Amino acid sequence: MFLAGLIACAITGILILVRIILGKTTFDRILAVNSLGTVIVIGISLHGFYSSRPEFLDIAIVYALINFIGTVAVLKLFSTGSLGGDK
Amino acid sequence: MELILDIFTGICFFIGSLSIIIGACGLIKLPDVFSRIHAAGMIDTGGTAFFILGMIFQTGWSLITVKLILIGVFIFFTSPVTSHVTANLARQKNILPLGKKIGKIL
Amino acid sequence: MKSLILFFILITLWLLMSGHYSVLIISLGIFSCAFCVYVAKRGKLIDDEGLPIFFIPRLLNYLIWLFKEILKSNLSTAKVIINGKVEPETFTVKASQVTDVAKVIYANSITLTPGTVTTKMQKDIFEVHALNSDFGNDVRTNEMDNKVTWLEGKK
Amino acid sequence: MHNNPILRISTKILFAPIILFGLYVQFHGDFGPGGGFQAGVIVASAFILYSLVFGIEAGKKLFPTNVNLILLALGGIVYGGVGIVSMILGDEFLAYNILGSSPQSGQHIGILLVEFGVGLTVSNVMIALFNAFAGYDKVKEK
Repeated sequence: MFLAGLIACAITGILILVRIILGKTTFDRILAVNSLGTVIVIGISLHGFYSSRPEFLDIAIVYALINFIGTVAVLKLFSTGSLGGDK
Repeated sequence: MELILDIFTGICFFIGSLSIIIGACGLIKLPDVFSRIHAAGMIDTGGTAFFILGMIFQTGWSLITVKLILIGVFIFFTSPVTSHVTANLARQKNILPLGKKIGKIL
Repeated sequence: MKSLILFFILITLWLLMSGHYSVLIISLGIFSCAFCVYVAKRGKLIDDEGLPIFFIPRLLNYLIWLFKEILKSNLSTAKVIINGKVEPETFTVKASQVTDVAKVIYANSITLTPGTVTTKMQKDIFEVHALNSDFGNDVRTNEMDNKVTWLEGKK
Repeated sequence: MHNNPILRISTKILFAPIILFGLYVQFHGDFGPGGGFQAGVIVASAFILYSLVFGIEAGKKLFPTNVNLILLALGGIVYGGVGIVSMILGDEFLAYNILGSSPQSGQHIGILLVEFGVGLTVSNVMIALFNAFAGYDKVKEK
């Protein structure tokens, strides 16, 4: 059952990678990378249950956190040209 | 009892898998950034909610459940923020959405 | 006063996450929570925006309604993606909330239901992008707006 | 980016819980996956989020650069200090057994202190790196 969920996550990941490669604008790519991050968070928690080590959930929370902050940072860098400005 | 919980988990995982795969298809298929945000929102809400619900059925009431709920709350809290910021900055770069505009646009 | 409330929220979070209730770990937890409150106070983050507690009594009711909406619109979005018939539209709506926090909750609720996204905010006017006219009508009927105003409870 | 109310209010709400989660990972390093390195990165990420949203000047006001550099060095000193204390007490470098009354409690105290030093250094190095990169274009303008 957990294996089936993991396979679904893998298929989704491959489909999202297609969008990252096709791209067109940078916003498309950032959006797709953010979705890929969410899928990986689900995948990490499922893998923790699959190998019966639910401590992996800590890592999933950390991944979700870094995913959020990374997306905000990349968006800011791309739109204003600097990380430190207060615009 | 175990069997019933397993069946519930299976149903939740099935709906969740369907939801994330349709969301990913939407990411490929839909025409522009603003439409694709809806598909990404489907992955973030439908997919995560059902997968986490399924895992909660497996653990029962324990401290692991708290962490699962924390992941869910965190994703539900940050997903609209990133979606909005992406859309907002795309609008600031003067990318206009496809389709019709009703009334005056900001 | 607000710092004390934040401290109690954080210590509850710590006890729920930890699962090890020895004296050493709990005292480290109290130290950690005090450090968090100190840093948050230094950064001027503890105010009505950083700790919005005034709507917690009505939150559960609203969340149940919101989840129902999310499920419904997930289903409709899936249908639209499978059919492939997208007629996107952009329009503006007016938010009737008083505080910034309630406006943010309204904008986030619009974004959280797939099919509608808030693309710009200018004071109390939101620009919304919808996947087709059904989703657009859902926002234009102002049902969600009224719910959030009720959640805010200042009118 | 603090003109955008959505980003500003989410940062204000998330800031304290992120730091608390970082410290939780720090002090539960010996029960699950975690420890000094990850905890340092999480704590630093909270400060980085603050600097991203409110601007780097506000970030430096919240966490001054001189305090940052002192704590950066202090982490290394704590790490080395634990080793040297165990050498003074008559054992090898970083042998924790001698620190407590029994070998087990000694190891517990030793691991906790060493991890604390690692976490302190990693978080401060992260913040210093971010400040260096984010302040780069301002230096060039002058």
